[in-house]
Amino acid sequence: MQGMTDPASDAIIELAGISRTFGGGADRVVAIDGVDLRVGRGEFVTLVGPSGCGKSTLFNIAAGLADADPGGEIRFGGQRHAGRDLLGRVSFMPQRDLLLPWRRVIDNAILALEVEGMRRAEARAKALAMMPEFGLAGFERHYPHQLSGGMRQRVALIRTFLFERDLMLLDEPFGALDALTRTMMQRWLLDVWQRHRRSILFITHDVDEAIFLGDRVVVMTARPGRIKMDVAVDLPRPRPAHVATSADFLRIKSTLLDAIEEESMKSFTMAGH
Amino acid sequence: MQGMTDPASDAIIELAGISRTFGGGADRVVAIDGVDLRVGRGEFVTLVGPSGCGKSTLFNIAAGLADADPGGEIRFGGQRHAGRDLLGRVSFMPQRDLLLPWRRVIDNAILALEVEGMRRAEARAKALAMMPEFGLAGFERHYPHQLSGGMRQRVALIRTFLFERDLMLLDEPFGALDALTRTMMQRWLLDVWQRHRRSILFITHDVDEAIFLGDRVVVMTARPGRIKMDVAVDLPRPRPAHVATSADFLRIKSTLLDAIEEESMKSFTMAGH
Amino acid sequence: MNALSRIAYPIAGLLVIAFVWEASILVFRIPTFVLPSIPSIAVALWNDLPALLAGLRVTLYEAGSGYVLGGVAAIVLALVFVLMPLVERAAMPIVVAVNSVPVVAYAPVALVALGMGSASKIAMVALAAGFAVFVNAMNGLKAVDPAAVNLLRSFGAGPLRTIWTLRLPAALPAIASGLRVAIVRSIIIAIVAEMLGAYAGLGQIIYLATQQVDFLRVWAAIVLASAASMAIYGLFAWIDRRLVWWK
Amino acid sequence: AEAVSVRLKWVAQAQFAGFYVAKEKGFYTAEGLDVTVNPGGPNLNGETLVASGADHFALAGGIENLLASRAKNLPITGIAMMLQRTPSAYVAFNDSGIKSPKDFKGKKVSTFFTGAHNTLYAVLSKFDVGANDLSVVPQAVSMAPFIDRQIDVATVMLFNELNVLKARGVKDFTVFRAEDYGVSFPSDTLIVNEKLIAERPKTVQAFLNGSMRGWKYAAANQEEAVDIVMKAASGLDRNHQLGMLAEYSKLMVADLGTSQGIGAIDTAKLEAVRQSLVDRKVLDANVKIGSALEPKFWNAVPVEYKKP
Amino acid sequence: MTRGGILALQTATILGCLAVWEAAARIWGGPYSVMPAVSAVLADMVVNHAALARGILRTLTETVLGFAAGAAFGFLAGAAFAQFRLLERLLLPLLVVSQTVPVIAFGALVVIWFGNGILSKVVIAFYLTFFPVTVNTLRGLMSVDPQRVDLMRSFGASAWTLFWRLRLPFALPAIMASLLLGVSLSLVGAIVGEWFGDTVGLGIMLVQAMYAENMPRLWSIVVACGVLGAGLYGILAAIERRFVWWGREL
Ligand SMILES: Nc1ncnc2c1ncn2[C@@H]1O[C@H](COP(=O)(O)OP(=O)(O)OP(=O)(O)O)[C@@H](O)[C@H]1O
Ligand SMILES: Nc1ncnc2c1ncn2[C@@H]1O[C@H](COP(=O)(O)OP(=O)(O)OP(=O)(O)O)[C@@H](O)[C@H]1O
Ligand SMILES: Cc1ncc(C[n+]2csc(CCO)c2C)c(N)n1
Ligand SMILES: [Mg+2]
Ligand SMILES: [Mg+2]
Repeated sequence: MQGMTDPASDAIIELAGISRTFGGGADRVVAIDGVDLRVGRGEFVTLVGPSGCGKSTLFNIAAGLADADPGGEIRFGGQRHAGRDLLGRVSFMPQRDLLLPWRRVIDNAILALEVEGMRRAEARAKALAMMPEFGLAGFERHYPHQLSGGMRQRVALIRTFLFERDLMLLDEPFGALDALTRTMMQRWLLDVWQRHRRSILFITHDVDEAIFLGDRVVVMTARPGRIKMDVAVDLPRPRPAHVATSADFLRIKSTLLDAIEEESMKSFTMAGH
Repeated sequence: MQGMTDPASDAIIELAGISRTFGGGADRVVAIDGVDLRVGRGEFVTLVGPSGCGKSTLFNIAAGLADADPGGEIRFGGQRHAGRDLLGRVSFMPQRDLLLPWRRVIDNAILALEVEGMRRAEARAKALAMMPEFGLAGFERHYPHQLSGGMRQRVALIRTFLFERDLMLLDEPFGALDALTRTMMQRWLLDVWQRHRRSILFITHDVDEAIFLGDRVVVMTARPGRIKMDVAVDLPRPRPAHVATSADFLRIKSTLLDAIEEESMKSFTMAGH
Repeated sequence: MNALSRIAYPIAGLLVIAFVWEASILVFRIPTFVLPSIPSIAVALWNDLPALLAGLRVTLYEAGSGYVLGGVAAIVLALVFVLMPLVERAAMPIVVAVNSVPVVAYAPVALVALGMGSASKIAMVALAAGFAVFVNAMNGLKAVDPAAVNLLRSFGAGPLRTIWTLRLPAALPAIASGLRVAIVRSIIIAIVAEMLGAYAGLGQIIYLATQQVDFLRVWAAIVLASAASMAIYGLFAWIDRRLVWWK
Repeated sequence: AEAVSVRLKWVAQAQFAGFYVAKEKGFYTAEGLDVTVNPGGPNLNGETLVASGADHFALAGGIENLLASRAKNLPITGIAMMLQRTPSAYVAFNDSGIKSPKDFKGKKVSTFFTGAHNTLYAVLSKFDVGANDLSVVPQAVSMAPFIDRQIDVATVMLFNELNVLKARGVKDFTVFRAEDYGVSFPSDTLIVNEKLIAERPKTVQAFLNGSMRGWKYAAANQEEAVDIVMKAASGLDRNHQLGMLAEYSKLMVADLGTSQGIGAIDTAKLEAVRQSLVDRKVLDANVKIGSALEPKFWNAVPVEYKKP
Repeated sequence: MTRGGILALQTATILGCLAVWEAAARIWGGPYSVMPAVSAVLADMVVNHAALARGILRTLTETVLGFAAGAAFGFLAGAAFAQFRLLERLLLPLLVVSQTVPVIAFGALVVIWFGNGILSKVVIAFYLTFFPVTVNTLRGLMSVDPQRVDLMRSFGASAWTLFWRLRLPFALPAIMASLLLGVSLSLVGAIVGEWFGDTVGLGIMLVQAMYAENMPRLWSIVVACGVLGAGLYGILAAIERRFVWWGREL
């Protein structure tokens, strides 16, 4: 269902009034409830919120993998879309690595390219070039079960990066990485983002990371997930590592932490229902 | 092979000269190489190191799940042990949640208790009491595939906590949790540790977390993993949240970050081999 | 397990069977027309070898053709069903009903419709072997992590690509298991079909020898059929082990 | 009553009416026997079952099967022959140009390789047609290949396949009876284990008495006999069964069957069959009719039980 | 799609197939055609309903007993092989050998050893059923996620606990698949078993119709076999959907 173009909007994706309910009866869970969210072209938006608030659910909808409840609206590149139209147009990295156990590291990395129809040799060459930068040199021919948790996540990262699309949806992409590897991956991501003017929506649990990377940090409420707060991060780029100790940074961080704390607490106090 | 008791030692577990090699030929990977590590009774030791350096491998050996290469020695409670003897004597939380898809949340939580032979009703009552504290109230009867990533991890946490043993091995137990949920879980863990005088070995990628929780922080080198550094954290307990801004804390943190950075870099420079 | 022990254990097993066989003939005084001694079967096998081998050739041709036909059809059908859930919904009851009729019940129909030649045997083998493969293939193709399917869809993969890249490799062990069970069954079905009416084949030889009270010949034919089935099963087991290379 | 069992050569049908009738009418009980009638089936072989002791008696195949069994030292003996004449015949369509078995030459002929093939070869040898002069293929289940003219000549059992052809309205074909060319292969031998003869001759006699009585009654009361059979095996086609029993009875009371009684052992005919088999080198010359059949029990059956 | 919609679709498909069959039979078939009209088959079923019912009941009994025995033995053998690999190496090849033997060639042996009663049919149904169950049980039990095994072992789980709490549930989907196959084979076994001398049952009716070339009768029995098989399959499939819904996770 592609509708008319709205030239006024320069958003790559716009979600309006998106809700999603799971199950029914006693098991009914309202995961997200009336979310409005837009990511501008070339913008880097980070998304934080308490565990279980509906972030991954929102991503699945934005990637076209799941249907929202009726009533909401998704606009992609200015046009109205049914979710499924977005399949193949968004570079999506799910929370679980989902490596295929029967494929070697290198062949897991080129999965998206293969789907796109690239010749295998060419795709492999491309992936091979990225291995050292991701600390995976020498593991190209290993199988997923022979890797550590963080290494698996890095293979999934390469796989996502090789699927070059204007919009990237990254669900805790660095969750299993140590501090330094994470920093290096962040640099890599910022580099890709800036060079290719991609737009990125990025879920993280690390508030420092959210501020350090984002143009805006969006905070979600506890379940049912709504948008609680949308904070612009007006720190100049490139941002050096020590920006994390700057007053501006700390101010934003404390605002965010307060908001998150308030929401997280709900998950636990709701508990006694 | 249980040997003689060494009354001089008050360590709960002592690893000496533990190595582990995977594969052979071109695929040969030396995961860890001559690791010496001891955890005292009632001690809380945190372990950090670059991704893929062998932390999980070390855990598997310490839990009795994997054999080390010949030559090393494991002492548990002062006695020499072959790895397998440790099965059932250590509370182990693996990096992946490994929930059983056919069991409801509540029944996944009581898995260890069931194995121990506790009556199901009793075990369920115990687990049920913990659900609210872990933000899982109302999800007892859900199946794992109906949970978010962080919720799954919390179910795995309950499962581990219910398996009460003197030594706990926790492999990134809070990796998928948001900042606040993580803080709450940390408090919970410290409480259990102090009340029951457990000994804990805890893998994390978060240096702040490592310092905040640990009596000692152990840093591993890049692969092949060895012990690079063993830093005592002499901050008084209970440690308030703002301890993270104290000078002592920051000093330790900077020492650790330097060490980790040095090691992490190796993973990437080794890369070009 | 090395190649030697892979051979040694079955041989040890066969020796045990042979021992029990001969011993029970002696101990229970079983007459030869009930259970002939192994040497006498061996002699009969040797004497009749040209005729038996000719029969075996026919049987293997029928079993092989039917197996390939049925196996391919089963996998294709399973793929179609996975690709088009609506078709599956609509056709599944029919497939189940058709498959639930024991192949032997089709035998008379097959014989009358397709004649006493190889065609009727091939059709029956295809049906029987196909079912074994079909059940396992459906099971394997469907038991795929839905999250992984979603990942591929996010790359723009269509249903065909998802099957080729994800479902088929994931289902390979199950399909291999089905193929392995089916191969032995194929040979048996071919023999059974031949017993009910055929111009040639081991089954026909067995049927005629039974009618003519030539029990040694019956046993010789069965031993030959079993040996051939074993050899083929061994080959498939070997291929099967290669198929699941990532574990 | 003493329990014994008899194995049939095929599933329950009018071909075996005598046994069912004897049981139903209490002829066996009168002899002090409790008889179980065990049906046969494809791949069951009465000779083996009796030899092994699984069954006491069996209605087995033609005399050639009994001789072949004796050649293999199966401890069985024939005590009566149910069919005095060859039950098989050959059919060809009139427009095929086949006027006599001589014309089978060069044609495709199908037959049952269950013993009936010996009859075919014996008929052919009367016309100096050798096994290599025509193509003989196995025949199974269906007459369809013949009706569809994939086969030039097919074999029929006079009491079964021939009726099937007629019932289906197939016309314009000629029946060539083996008997018409002097080939007489008595069939449907009643066999018993040698050991039973040695140890319990009275039982053998009792069984034979009851069976002959049953057969005589069945031949004389065919409608009732078929009803009795159908009670034992539901789902049969009554008309088909009636036709079967009619034809079967004719073969049963032919020749010695009329003069001496149902089940008579026609030693002269049997010897001729034996000789033809020995001539064709399918039977060891050492196997003698005398060692395969024991007529004394049949001779002792009261005449009123067997004479039609 | 709603439940009702699916049911309607399935009914429509079945009725459509029957209609095509009827039409084809009326156009091309004669009274003795290999494929008589559906109506002729139905008419024969009505005429013959008493015998048919008796046959179905008997064959069903044999099938269920043989299946139960085969499933139980197949499962136990597969489980034993998974637990004791030496046993597998010694005995599995023998089971394979057993499956290469066409039982129906051994009519006489079956009768000699198992008699003329229901036992011999049950034994053959059993014999055909157990092997796929053994193979899939073994395979399912062996393919369990090693990391989950490790976790259970870290709780001190015994082999017994490991089996009941982890391996078995993990293997259930594969075992169910083999049961679906096994129940059909069990029916084959019961039918073939009836060929070894019996008077009641679908198998024996099949042989009678076959040699009398009674095509409507033959098809009415084929349909009865199909209904019986589909019913048993349907019951197992429903059990599977209800109790064994989990697939596998990477
Ligand atoms: N398939 C499903 N069936 C039922 N409920 C579901 C399903 N998927 C998700 N949910 C529920 O939706 C809610 C949101 O889940 P979601 O995965 O989006 O959370 P999240 O914000 O990504 O959390 P986390 O940070 O822990 O990954 C949870 O309460 C979860 O139980
Ligand atoms: N089964 C295996 N076969 C081969 N290599 C393995 C196997 N398991 C682990 N390795 C290798 O051992 C090394 C250490 O892995 P391990 O999982 O212990 O790392 P880790 O420190 O836990 O990393 P992370 O922080 O990413 O989880 C890795 O290089 C990995 O590739
Ligand atoms: C002697 C003799 N030979 C063949 C047949 C014909 N026939 C009827 S049933 C069947 C299958 C054999 O088990 C065959 C071939 C017969 N009735 N009697
Ligand atoms: Mg999530
Ligand atoms: Mg790890």
